[in-house]
Amino acid sequence: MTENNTREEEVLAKLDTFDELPDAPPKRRIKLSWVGKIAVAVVVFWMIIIVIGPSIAPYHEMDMEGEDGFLDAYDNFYLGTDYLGRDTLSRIIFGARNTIGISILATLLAYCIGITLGIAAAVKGGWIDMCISRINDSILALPSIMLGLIAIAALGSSISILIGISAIIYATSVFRIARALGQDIMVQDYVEAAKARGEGLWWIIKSEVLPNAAMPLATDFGLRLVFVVLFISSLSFLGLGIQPPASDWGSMVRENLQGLTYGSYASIWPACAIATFTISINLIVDDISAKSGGSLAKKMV
Amino acid sequence: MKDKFRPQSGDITLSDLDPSDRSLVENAVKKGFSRREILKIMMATGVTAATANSLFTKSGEAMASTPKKGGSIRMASNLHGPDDQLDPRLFTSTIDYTRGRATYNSLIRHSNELVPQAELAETFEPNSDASEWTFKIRKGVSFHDGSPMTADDVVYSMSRHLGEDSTSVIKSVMSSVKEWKKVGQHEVKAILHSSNADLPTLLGLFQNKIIKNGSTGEGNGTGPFKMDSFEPGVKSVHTRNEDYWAEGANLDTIEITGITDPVARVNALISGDIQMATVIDPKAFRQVEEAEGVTLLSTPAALQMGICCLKNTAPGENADFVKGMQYIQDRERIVKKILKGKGSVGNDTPVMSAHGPDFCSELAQREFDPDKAKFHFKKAGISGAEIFSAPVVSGVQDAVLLAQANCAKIGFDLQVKKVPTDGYWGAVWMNEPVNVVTWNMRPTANSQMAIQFAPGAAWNDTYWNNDRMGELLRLSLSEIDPDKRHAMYCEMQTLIHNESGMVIPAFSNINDGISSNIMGMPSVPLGQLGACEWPELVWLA
Amino acid sequence: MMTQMVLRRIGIGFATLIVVSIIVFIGTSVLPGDVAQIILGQSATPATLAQLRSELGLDQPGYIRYFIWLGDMASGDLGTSKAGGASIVSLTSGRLGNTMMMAGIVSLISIPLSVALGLWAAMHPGTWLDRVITFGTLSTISVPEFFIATILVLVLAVELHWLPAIAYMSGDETGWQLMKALAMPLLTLVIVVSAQMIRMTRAGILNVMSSPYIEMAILKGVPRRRIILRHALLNAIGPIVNVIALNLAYLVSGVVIVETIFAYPGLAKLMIDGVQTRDLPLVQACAMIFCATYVVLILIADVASILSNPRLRHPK
Amino acid sequence: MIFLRSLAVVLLRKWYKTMDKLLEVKNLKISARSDEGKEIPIVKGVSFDIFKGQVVALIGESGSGKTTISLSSLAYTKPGLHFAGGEVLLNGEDVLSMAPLRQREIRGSNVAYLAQSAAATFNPAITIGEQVTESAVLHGILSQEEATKRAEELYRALELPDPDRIGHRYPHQVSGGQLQRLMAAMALCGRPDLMVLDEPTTALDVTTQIEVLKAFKKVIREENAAAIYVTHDLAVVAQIADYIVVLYSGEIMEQGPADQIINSPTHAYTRRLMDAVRPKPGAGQGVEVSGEHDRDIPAVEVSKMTAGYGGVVNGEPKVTILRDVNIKVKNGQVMGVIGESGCGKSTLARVMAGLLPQAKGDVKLEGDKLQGSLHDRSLEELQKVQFVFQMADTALNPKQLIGDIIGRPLEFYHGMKGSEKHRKVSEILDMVELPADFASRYPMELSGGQKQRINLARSLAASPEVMLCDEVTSALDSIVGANVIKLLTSLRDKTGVSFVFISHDLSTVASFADTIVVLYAGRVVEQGPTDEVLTPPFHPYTRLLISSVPELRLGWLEETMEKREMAVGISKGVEITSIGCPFYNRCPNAIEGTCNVKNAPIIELNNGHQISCHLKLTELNDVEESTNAALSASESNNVVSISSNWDKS
Repeated sequence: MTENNTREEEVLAKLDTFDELPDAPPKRRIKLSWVGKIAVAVVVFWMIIIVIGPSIAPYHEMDMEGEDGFLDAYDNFYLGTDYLGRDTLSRIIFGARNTIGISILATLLAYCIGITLGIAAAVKGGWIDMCISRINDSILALPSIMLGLIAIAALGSSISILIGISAIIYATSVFRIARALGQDIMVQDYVEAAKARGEGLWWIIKSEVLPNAAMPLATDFGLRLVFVVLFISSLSFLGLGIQPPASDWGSMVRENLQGLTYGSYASIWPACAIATFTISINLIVDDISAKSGGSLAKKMV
Repeated sequence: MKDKFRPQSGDITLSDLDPSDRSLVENAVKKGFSRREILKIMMATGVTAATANSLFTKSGEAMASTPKKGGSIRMASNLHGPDDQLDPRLFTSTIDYTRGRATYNSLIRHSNELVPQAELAETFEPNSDASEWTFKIRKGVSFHDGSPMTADDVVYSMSRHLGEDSTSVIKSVMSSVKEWKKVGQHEVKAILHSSNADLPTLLGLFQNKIIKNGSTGEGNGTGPFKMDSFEPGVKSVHTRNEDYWAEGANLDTIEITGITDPVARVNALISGDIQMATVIDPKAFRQVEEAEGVTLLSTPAALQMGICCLKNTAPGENADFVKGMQYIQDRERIVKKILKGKGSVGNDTPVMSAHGPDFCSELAQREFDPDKAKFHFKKAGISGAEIFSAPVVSGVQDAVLLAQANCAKIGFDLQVKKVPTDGYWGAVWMNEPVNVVTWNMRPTANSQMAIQFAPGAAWNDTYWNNDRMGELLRLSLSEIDPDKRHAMYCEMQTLIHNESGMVIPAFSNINDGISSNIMGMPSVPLGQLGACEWPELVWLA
Repeated sequence: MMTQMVLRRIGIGFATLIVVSIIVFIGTSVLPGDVAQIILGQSATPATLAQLRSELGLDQPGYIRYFIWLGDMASGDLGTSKAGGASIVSLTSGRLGNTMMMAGIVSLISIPLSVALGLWAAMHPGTWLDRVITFGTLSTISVPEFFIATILVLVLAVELHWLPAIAYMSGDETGWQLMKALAMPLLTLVIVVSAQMIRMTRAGILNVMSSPYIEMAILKGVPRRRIILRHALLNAIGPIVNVIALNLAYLVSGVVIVETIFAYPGLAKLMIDGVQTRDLPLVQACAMIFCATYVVLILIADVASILSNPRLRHPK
Repeated sequence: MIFLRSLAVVLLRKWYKTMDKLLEVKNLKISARSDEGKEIPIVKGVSFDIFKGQVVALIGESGSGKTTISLSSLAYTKPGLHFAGGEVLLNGEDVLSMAPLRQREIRGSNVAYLAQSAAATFNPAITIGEQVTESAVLHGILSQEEATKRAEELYRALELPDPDRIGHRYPHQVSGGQLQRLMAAMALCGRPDLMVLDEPTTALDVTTQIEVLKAFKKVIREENAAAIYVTHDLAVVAQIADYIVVLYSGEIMEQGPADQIINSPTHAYTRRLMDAVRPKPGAGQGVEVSGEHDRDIPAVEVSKMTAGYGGVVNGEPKVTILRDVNIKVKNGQVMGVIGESGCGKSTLARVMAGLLPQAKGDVKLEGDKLQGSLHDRSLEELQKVQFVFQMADTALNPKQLIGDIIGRPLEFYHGMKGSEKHRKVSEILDMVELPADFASRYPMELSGGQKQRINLARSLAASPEVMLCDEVTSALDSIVGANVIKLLTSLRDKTGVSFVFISHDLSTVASFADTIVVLYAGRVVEQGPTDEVLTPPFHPYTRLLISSVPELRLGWLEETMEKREMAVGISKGVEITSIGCPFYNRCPNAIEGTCNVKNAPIIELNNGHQISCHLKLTELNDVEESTNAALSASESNNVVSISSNWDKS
């Protein structure tokens, strides 16, 4: 009975200090499965390579020091040589810079364009929305390789062009997402509240819309990045990719394919490089957007 | 490949030879060449004298393995598209040439040794100063639609290359002809502006096909094959022309298609989906050589791997820059590593051994010498340059990369701008200060040099205008005395070697892949697959 | 209300088509060199160029050519190829047939396959087979398609000689032969496309799976199968159909690389050739076909998701 | 008659008690696992029994674990939770330890679940009929035909409109109240032994709630099913439960028979709950105003105002929500606006706030005219009128710190910066009785009540003249809500801010407002000082509202149901009319030919009390007779109800 009373008092005390139990659990940090952790490790690894690559590469990407083309690993050609007798390892290391670096830049640019227009369309609506959306649709409707081909044939294939064209192509999908997000954030009560307060449009976008759009966009970033990597590889396949002697993984796969038939791994290694990077990114994204439905689905009988 | 002869010098059978040499011999024997000629030819392709001798004794076999009729072949070219043509005067690619060769005939055709031979013309005679040529036209030749071929058709066809409003690809090449005149029902006359001893060889050009009067070709020719179907950019099917004027083709049908992707082309060849593939990439040589049932045909040719430094602008106008570019070329490595041996070192002139006696072998070979290169670049006061490159000939891209790597070593910054082939000839070649170029081999050293280096010529792609050069080109045409003639040619090649803006580190062989049971392949070095002469000649073993 | 929405979509479609034609036209007309230049290639001379240009009507200013083209287009005349001189209808019709056949067969195989696998994976989340499917598809979408294609060729054609290395059709194939001739590109595309669709199906379902009515179904003792196939799928149809539509569009217009590798005479390759030969009418025609396909497919998808949504089907 | 039945029921129940237990919950423990993988107990050893035909109420506030416990009877936990101990015996068999397949069998057949929000728990893509019958058919209890037949019977029993066709409709095509009842049908279709009702009426308007309650009670009795009734509202519990379990944070505070808990609660927490239930609204509840803030010009005045959505064509918007509204808010006073969902309460507030420009009429702030749209209002005007949103969790930007949320108006209106701003923020937090360190938290880390306080604090920070509070308590548990009201009262006294307090809960309004405006279908049907409005004469609708508010005593529901007027009033929903009295179709005293064609005149009564009705004052004064007299008239025109949900769209 006595401890019952004390319990009672506790409860009442609690009620008086309005320390109620939170409805939602406190903000949970992104938690990665072990797979996710490995994936992160891989991505980090490549990022490091990008930074310190050139200083650790045994050769320069353009050096043709190998005895011959398509050689298996020997003394300090740890992954053998490519069809011109260049060191595969060095080229992969240098290639990281071009392939990933360019893709990241392109994706970032795509996001700047996509988000700006997307939010603008969502916030302004009306004919502005209409115009932007139509143009967006038509770019979507055209096969991206085709766009790439035309753009590069017209403007030549410099790294900046590559970045530009991939950015434009992938901005379209970013635009769609950003627009959708923007539209349903704009009708949130807290935005209404800001409007009622008399806040300017810019302030609303900057401190109400963007912060709330950030996370979903971030997860999408990974996927876009992968697409850009693959897109640039495809361009390389058509011989429109990054300019020699700069090595990029896509064209490395491409130019050494023939080696496969007589057991040269010169095209396997860069392919692995692409795969490890893109798969890791995808795994991380999957992990972060941990399928909310999954937990409920597990309860099915 | 040659090595395999050395051990057993004594008796090798014809089959031991690789098809290119084999067909060489076979054709030679068929044409009843003298022993000396055949030996000469074979030496040219690098066969040792001993082998050649012992071979010749066996040439009886060559006669023995007579062609047999029947069978069909599917041939895949490297380029095709909606712009595939049936109009000879607009032919630009191997696939057009091949269709042309199967469907039409010309007045003159080339032998493997580049000797002009009569085809629709029975005979051809120049007048005294070779300013007029008379052609007797073969009788009893009829088009696929049955109508007989007469002088009118010839005059019509040949005149399509002349005149202001002609869109002929070879308009300027044929410009030395003033007009074509019908002399009789089966005789025509070509009246030239100036004398030209080489006219017959010009008539062997792929575009000089005889088509029906008033037509634009449309696949109705006098050739060994009739055209069944033609889809631009897809394929064409041809069946043997049974009432052909000559002994005619051996194959029943040929399908001509294109596979643009080099890897795919080789894979298709190896897996037997196609029997002939043009332009094998050096990367794939080993694959083709090692594969069962397919053979790599490699014909030495003056397929130049050229770098044009325009003389009318910087940096090309500076002679030392050009010298630098010439010395930085690691010619040996290009031939060994990039062309995998299927090519020959170039000496910065478009003429090479395949051109026969007119090649100036005594001209000292320019070697790879970074220090000299460095010296010249320094002297020129140029620290870097930009070179535009497209895959116009196999290995050229890589050669440029090699040069770039070597330049980097001597602190010269050579920027490579890789551009797609489409639009290259219009936008880059002859426009950008430094660019790559190639030319199909021309039958004569003169014509070879004339295209590029005749002062003011339409395609003088280094804008190097040298009057002496022009003079020599003219004189050499009518010079009869071998020694004088050779001297002239040497002077021209030396001029180009030293003064033009041309860098020619190497010549690529013409490399094609065929399945091993194809016999009687021609080896005319003027184009892929024996300059597309094969349809009428080959048979299946 | 529904018809309204559909009509609106159609209108949007047309707008898109116009914008596309303009984009393509501008895009192609800024390309260096023109069709004449390409035809004559290395052997061009100013004289011959000028001559050919006027023959091909390239000497008129761009916008005039555009409107001429637009007019012809409206009257159903696609014009003739500048490069080959063949009529574009004849050029494209065959290619279109091929492309459609390929896309058709691929989707016949891959759509049921991927929807089934996607559902299965969603039905048993976390099981090892689910993991296998997830990782498998993930890996597939993570490597360049030309690599997949080449590996397949090397193994199945060059090494094992089971299948032809290129999709060469003499035109008289039937049924089985045809399938064999096309086996390689089919296989490649099925793999590439299915991976995408499986992932999306699974994601789409799992997305719905978090909603309260699914929990309710569980609490009603509804078996897993029915939950997925009736309760979840009905609500996930919209997104799934959309993904399918996008993939079909890709099969029609985006398969350049596969067509190149297998030398398959499809429309996408034709368009690339068109660009490379600066054959404007051809490029325009292809672009229009692609864009139209895209628009139609998306339209179908939209209608499908409208139909699948009772709120729109039965407005109050 | 009904008396007899309920009597019989009581007897029956006594008899059942002797029967064996249906459900036994023994020392049930449920916990969650945190990211770090450590166990967080949610339910800490709970035991209680349920007998056949008995309704057991689990009562407690959010976080008390009541829903979690109720779900255990279906052997189910929300994702992230798991059973940590104890057992749940259904007919003597432990459901927790059953094989999954067996668990699936009992779900829907032995135990059925009714979720809080039917709107969310009905599958939008499947017809109601299929969903209602699904479980019964799947478990092989009934064939599809039988099930459909039974469903229709249930629809009738639950007094749903056109029972034989409603099954073919889709969830979005019927109103919230109807869905809630359809849920019951869904649960009952398979004749379960036990029903779990999770807050089934919380989301509903009073008039709807009472009808749903009535329906539930009826069917539960008829089916003599047992039920677990989960709620936080004692008044509701009192009407429906036989046995009550009081929970707080996963522990049982007190349990016992309904009458004992209601009439003689022993545990302090229970008493606290009871206090939170406000007495029946009536005279003398309005708080006396301290005159200090009085000024003659009203803080806000709305005159002849018409508003709605869609393009405005000569003063008539496409969809008219409010029609010809005239109201005054005196300085430092609280005006309560009461009405059912869809009556236009929120719209009224939005118009005043400038979020929705009115189509006609004026809004005056302290005598001077306010522009319709935000953009045309001056910063000062904006600052003086503050809008407090209904849903705190959607009204607070989840990505902003509390400090920034409250700080923003300070710098925006008053240009405060740095330490000054910081000080002010903690001042305001103190004002809303929250510790200063909350400034560094995110909304997510707060409870509903706390969020609502922040929501208020943000508006306070603007130091406004008028605060428009839209349903600020309706989302909160009773105790928390009561506390918020306390807070508001004190704020009003401290700051002298005038309030427009919008709510669908009459008793809340009554306890807080100085004047009350009764809105119905976008029109003011009655307004005046609280005491006046809450004492006769009533507008018929006001009367309906007042009598719908549940009372905290057993048997209230039955009594109320006997008042025939309810029978008429409740079974129908709001209908917007442009002419005539909007309440016409639900009014027991409606005069056909008058009420439905002429706009009702405004009857002026003493000190500003107005009623807009066609009836004579006398009629309005004495209730019952007139009702019965007019009944025949009203029954002749049963219009099928149309729920109105613009404020959702």
